[in-house]
Amino acid sequence: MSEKKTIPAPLANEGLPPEERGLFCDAAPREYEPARGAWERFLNWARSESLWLLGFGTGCGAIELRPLMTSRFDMYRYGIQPRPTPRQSSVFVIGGYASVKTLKRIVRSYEQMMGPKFVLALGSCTINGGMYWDSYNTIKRIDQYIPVDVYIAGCMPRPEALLAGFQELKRIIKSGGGEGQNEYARNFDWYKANQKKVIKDWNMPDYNW
Amino acid sequence: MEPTIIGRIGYAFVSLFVITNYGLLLIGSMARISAKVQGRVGQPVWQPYIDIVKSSAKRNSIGHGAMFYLGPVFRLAGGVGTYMFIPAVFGSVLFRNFSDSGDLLLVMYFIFFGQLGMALGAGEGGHPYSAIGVSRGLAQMTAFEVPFALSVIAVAAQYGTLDINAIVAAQQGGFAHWTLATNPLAVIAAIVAFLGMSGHNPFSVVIAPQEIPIGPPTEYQSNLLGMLQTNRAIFNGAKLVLYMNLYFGGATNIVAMVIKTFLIYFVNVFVGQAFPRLRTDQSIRFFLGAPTLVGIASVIIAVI
Amino acid sequence: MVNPLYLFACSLAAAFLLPLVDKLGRKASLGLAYATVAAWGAAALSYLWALFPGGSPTESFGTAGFAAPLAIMLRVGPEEAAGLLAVSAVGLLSAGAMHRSLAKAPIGGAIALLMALMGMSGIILTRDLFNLFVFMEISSIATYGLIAYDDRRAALRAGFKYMMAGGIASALYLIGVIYAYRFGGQLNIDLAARSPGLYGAAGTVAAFFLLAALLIELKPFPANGWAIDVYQTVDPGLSAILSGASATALLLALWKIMPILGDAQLSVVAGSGLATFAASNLVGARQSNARRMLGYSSVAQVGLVAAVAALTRLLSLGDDRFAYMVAGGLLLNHLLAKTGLFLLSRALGEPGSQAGAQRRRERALSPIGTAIAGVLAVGLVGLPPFPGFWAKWSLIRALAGARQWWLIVVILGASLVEAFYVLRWFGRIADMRGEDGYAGPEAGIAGPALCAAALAGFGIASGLALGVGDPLLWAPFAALAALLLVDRAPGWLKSLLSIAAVAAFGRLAFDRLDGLRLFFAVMLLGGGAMYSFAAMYKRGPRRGLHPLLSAATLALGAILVADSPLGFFFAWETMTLASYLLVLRGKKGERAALGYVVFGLGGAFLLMVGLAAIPGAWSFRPTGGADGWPILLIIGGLLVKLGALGVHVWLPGAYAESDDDVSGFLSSSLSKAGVFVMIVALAAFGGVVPFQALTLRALGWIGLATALFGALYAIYQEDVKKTLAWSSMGQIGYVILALAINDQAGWTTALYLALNHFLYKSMLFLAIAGVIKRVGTRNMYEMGGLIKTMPFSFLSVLMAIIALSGVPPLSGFGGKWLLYSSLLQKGWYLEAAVAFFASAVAFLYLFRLIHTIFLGQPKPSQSTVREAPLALTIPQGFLMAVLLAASAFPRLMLDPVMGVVGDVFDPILRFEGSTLVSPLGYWDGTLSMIVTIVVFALCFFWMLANLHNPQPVKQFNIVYAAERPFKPWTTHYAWSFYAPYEKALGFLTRRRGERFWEAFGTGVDSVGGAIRRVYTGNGQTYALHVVLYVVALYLLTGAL
Amino acid sequence: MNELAKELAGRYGARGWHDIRKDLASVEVDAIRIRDVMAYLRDEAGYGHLSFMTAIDNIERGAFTLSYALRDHDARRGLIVHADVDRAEPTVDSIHLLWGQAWTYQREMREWFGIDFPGSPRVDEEFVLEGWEGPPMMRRDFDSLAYSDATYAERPGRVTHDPASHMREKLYPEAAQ
Amino acid sequence: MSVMAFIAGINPVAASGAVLVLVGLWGVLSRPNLFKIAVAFSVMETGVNLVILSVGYIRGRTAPILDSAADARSASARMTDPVPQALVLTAIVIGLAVTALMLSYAVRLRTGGGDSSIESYGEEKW
Repeated sequence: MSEKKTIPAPLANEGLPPEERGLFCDAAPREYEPARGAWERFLNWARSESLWLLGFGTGCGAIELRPLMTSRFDMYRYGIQPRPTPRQSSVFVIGGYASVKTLKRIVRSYEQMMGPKFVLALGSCTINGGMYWDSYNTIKRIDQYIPVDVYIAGCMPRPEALLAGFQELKRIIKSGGGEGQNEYARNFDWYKANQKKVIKDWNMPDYNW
Repeated sequence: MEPTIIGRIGYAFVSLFVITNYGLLLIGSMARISAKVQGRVGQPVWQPYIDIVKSSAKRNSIGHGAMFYLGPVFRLAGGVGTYMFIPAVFGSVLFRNFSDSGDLLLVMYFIFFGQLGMALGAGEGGHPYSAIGVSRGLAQMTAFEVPFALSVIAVAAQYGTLDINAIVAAQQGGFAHWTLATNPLAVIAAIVAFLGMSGHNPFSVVIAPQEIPIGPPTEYQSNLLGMLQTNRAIFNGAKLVLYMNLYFGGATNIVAMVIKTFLIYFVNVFVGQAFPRLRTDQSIRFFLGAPTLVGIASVIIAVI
Repeated sequence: MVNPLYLFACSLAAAFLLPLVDKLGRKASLGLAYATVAAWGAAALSYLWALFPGGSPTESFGTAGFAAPLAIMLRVGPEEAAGLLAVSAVGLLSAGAMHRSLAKAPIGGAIALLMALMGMSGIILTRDLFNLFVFMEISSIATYGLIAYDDRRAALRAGFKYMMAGGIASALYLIGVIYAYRFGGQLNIDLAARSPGLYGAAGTVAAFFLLAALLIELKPFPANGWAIDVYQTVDPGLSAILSGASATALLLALWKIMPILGDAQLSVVAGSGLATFAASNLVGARQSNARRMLGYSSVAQVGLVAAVAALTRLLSLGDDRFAYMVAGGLLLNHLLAKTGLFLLSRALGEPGSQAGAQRRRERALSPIGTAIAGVLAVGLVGLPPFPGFWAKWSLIRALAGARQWWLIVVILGASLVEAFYVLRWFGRIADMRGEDGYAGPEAGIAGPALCAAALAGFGIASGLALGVGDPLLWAPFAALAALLLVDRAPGWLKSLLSIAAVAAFGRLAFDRLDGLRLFFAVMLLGGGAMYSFAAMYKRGPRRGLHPLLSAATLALGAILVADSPLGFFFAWETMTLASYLLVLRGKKGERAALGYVVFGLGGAFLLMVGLAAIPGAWSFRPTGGADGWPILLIIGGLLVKLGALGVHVWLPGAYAESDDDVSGFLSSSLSKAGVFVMIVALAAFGGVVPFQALTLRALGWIGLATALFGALYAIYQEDVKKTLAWSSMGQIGYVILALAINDQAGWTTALYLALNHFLYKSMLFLAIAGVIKRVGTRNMYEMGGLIKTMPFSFLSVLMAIIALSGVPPLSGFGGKWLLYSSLLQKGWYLEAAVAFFASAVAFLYLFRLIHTIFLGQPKPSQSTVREAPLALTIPQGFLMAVLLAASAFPRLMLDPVMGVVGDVFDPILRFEGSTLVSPLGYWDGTLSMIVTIVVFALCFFWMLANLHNPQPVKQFNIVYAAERPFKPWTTHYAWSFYAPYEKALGFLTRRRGERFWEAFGTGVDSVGGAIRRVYTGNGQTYALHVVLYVVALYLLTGAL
Repeated sequence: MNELAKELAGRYGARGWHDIRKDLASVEVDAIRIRDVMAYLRDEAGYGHLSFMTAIDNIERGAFTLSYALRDHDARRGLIVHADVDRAEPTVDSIHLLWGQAWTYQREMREWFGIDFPGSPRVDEEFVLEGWEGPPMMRRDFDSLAYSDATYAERPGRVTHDPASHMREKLYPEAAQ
Repeated sequence: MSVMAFIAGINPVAASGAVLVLVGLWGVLSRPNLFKIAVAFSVMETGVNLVILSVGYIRGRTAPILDSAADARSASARMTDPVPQALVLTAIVIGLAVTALMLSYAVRLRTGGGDSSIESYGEEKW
């Protein structure tokens, strides 16, 4: 349970036409204080053992999630299962290259997830652009736009690599390091500026609740 | 010995605690059984517990309005209430719950309490998929209620009572007295209806995860989702206990209850693993076809 | 008594003087003419004065002081005096209406008018066959002159046809006269009637010729095309004279010669009259030209009067008093209504001659004009309190006494058709009125107004004469009149007055209400008062609403206190009338109101026949030994009123198209009247119903089908009021089902359901009225998300739908529990299953209702709507409190119910403490309420305790497949909400009922269409019709 | 075939008839007459189906070459019509009235090459890009790498190898030296 | 009764009246011309009048005029029945009026620019 902090000023939502501003929440994201001690460790354990990932294949890497879900690699045994809506998911697997168009959806979905939330970036493209290093519409590193907890290199990485990535993520969460949500809120202006630099037709609120 | 009112409340809590844990474990074990069918190892049996803890431990949440928050409350209260109106173990004071509030009809209608509240809460979420899911769910509900109602009527006609305790009492004395043995058609109709009621395949179009992201609760998250998950355990338990009482001779002790309900649920999961999903109109037509005829036949058998 | 010869002399003198006086100015000459007509009227009044109170015998006057056979005798009896009064009154009114034209035309017009009226008076007075001919010719010739007086081309065309028919008729009559003289040896009717010569074969033929000529003059079907053309084309004033005065005179002439007619001839008169009544009404239904339509209606009414007069003699239905009462009542009704309507049709503008083309040319009437048209039209179709109503009741009762069922069928069937087209016409007039327009009354409205007033006056008098003197039965009309007087007052004042009226009625009626009636009084009168209060929610005087609402409410009360069959039926029809007008008041109520009233009347006719067929019916104590089958008619009539499946087609329209608060009144209060009568009827006759078990089971299935299909229809509606309307139908279906169970449990269920339906349907309608007022649309998909702006209405709807769907712990579950318990107890297993299905289907539309209106995406345009007005929320709050109390303590509601039912049946259900016990199960409303509340509270606190950093978000903050929504109206899932359901089960609800009735209507319509092909418009064809008619008549007379 | 070639040449000044295969040929026409040619081919010559249309940036010639692929399903033959349009002022008549689907291709070419088709429905709307503000990116004078470097943040430390030399170096280090 | 006797039994006046009535009726029904219809009605009336007269006529008696041929006392035995004759007078007058009106209608219809055939005045129908 976190204490209530001072509430940040509402967002301007300048990307929206005035008549639409009333339709979207304009609250800014806040940092949420973690609980303390053993209780937080227990909760972190629970979070790490119940990783619900957003079933949103943002790129070609999403193809690797299928063998992972099914009998060959069976991620369920690690408490990982897909959820169809960001509201209920806690892990966002960025499935490889992200074009500007996709990035917009990634940001929106990420912001719609409830915290604590974790991002697992899959494939070289998310790290440094990979084979799309000179593309006119593919971003080269995802961590400029949303906080990333674990990268998995490769083009494609094998499902085993993904499993290893999940194990690493679990370790990070258990150690209390999975604070991407708070990082995002803390550096919100920076992230937002980066996002707006590449997403030219910003027609959504500044934070998608 | 008639317990005091305080005692009854205490018993009710114990009973509720038992059914909650049992329901959660049941869900966990069924998920594992499904995994085995698919050639997987499957999640741990206690995974539902972790999920609920995780959901409840989310650090923030969003709300669309008062009714949105009340939806899960209605849902959980509906589940708990339904259970409270059913005697879980025959002859046991501990598991008698508050079944003296009303008979079978009360239970059958109280099932709607949670569904209605949930539908309203989901509606206030403002998400069209919620409404689509509710629309499908209600439409399907009207259909599977027909064989269920027929089979309940057959039971009531057969035993001449609507009192659940009396129905269970009438089935005591061995397998031959169970409704399963005396009126198997009623049981068939009821079990088919149960498939629809529990929303497993082939009647899972309500939540259709890939199409309308899990339907009604699509906007629910955090502890609201946790409540829904808890309810799923309790509500399932309540329905299973009801079925056990009506068709499988009830239970005179907790072990019998566990075995019987496990088997009833197992049938359900078994079918779910074997069939693909039907469209809403297909499932409506299905329920109003053969199962309804079987139900009518069961009523005729009961009357004769 | 004044010797009528002086009057003839007076008329003739005036006619001769008119050209001279005209030199003094048209005013003087017309004044003289009017004065002469008035003198006839005054003389007629003096005759009546002399005849009636003292009962002085009929007086005869011979010409030149001789007596028959040496002189022509003029007789003044009651019917003659009344006829003279009618002729002169109609003459004066018409002359008033024609005044402007008369002033412009040559003076010959006035002379012709004078002579026509004198001729008609002569027809009435004379007892001499040949003299009758002379007077007939005088009036005909004068009428021919009058037709042409204001130089209408169309009238000339029609007049020529009229002359041709008239010429043939007069030739026939002359031949008849001469042979009657030859064989009877007398020209005086009274003497001839005693002469044996007239009863031989040849004498019969002579009488036949006389009869044929008179009948032709009475415009029988199909030999009446000429007359209808005349009605259509001439000055409306003249149409009034022809339709009113001339028909009266000729009917009296027919009445006069009846003594010389044999049974076969009387049968022919009756048959021809009935055929005319039926056929003309069928053809009339096809008309869109108002005057032609009125012409058909005139012809039909005259046919009916002739038939009744003949039947009275033929079947010995009653003495002369009966004939005066029924035939006279019908004639009076026709005379006044038709005169008024013809005169009023002038105010509607000149229609073109071709049907259909004139509709646009009709002008809207002022409110007063509309009201008068309403009185006249309603009077014409025989609704209370007008003379036609009483006459029809007496007639049907007598016919039922004589067991003439086919005649009843024909008369009532044709009456229904007539009601259909007359009210369709009135509905169109009413629909043209401006919303609260304060246009002054039209010129020349005085005549129709006088007719309307006379109609009302005679109606009241007839009612009193038939022994309906209970002031409470007349209270609806008193309230209607009183509130109409203050119709311009502000709405709140009228609301308070209405409530006061209801309260006063309740106080006066209280002593006469036993348990059952008291129970229904709460719903009917209390509901009426509540809706009167709610009527304040719209500003402005809402003209016409309060008078009608309070009249309807009091009529419902009158149904409860009526203690005779006629009193009851009077109250019942009063309710039909008031509620019809209420529906018609709705913005687009024209069509719906028409359907409502036609089905309402149809049901009422069934009810009437049923009541008439059971002697001493309304004592409603179980009677032994009576014929059972009329009870089926009563049940059938009530089923129509209750909107049972098959005869429900009026229901959705009526409930949906009336004003929003009126809909609530209709659905929650008014429909209970049918339930009440059903209960009373079943209580009295449940034991003597033929095939009791089968009938009740069938009734149960009808109720069940109503419940199921009402619900099925409701789920596909986009219009919120249509949804509620179908829902009402379904809920009433449950009540019918429960009543059919026919034991203590079933009736307890029925009453409990009825009361509950009253509660939650009132809440729904009131809440929806507020919503519609605020958002300005009835389409649910155009609403959405109103929970934020109208939370109270949401709460009200929420509680109502929980109650309606029967979800515990609210009181609706009690109804479900009772229903299934009693069904299973009775052994109606399949019924229970279907009922369960129906109640599950009800969930669908209820959720749709609340979701699409209050949940989902709000429309930006509706983001600033306010909560419903206090006039609506206060009653809702009250109802909510009642609902909650009744839910927590079911005994509050069930004890009185079971008390009422306990008088009739042995107990099946009983209370043990707070537990209701049936032979099958038990239900403890209080305990289940407590458990639910505790569990809910615990869950609620659990939710609150676990809530982490909740962030309230806005409507577009939804997960939208990684996209964002753009339009609230496309993001709101509302349109065609149950598309899959329709795909699966839509075939069940393809409006078969509507299609059946449409086909039925089309069939009737095409019969009318086929019949009217007879009227080719060619004068020679018409003449041929006349000839063929006579031939057919002759053959028929011979055959009989 | 040759009849059609002659006909086209005579009527519309078409040139460069080239039989690619037995059932496929190509021909060049002036862009200004493209709509007439297409109408003729559709209505008179039997080429009822527009399979696709695309453009090629022939920067050397200073022209975009539009290619319309037509198909005559009855005679089982195809025809590709080429038309050069001035690169400096690329405007071509729209043929969406001849083939309804053409407006989609034209919208695509409008976005990617900047070729205008006046009157074509929704031709100025975004096609695959969202909020694109740069020059039409399929023009050969558009420098994708420069644009990418200027727009998207880069992770330092990235090394790029020529795959051929890199693999040679890895597999045959001695030969590489 | 032989045919001859039947024929002899027919009152020739009444028979000719009947014939005239039928002729008139035929004219009314079959001649579309307005004026001819009026004439046909006249014929019909004449026939009716003859029929009336035939009823009053008694073979071998004098006209019902009190003069030398018949005095007041023997009148009822020697005179024909005067009543039908009186009636006929009235009927003739009335017939005259009707004929006059009919003709005036026909004239007004014609002068209004209409046809003289009745078939063209069928605008009001159905």
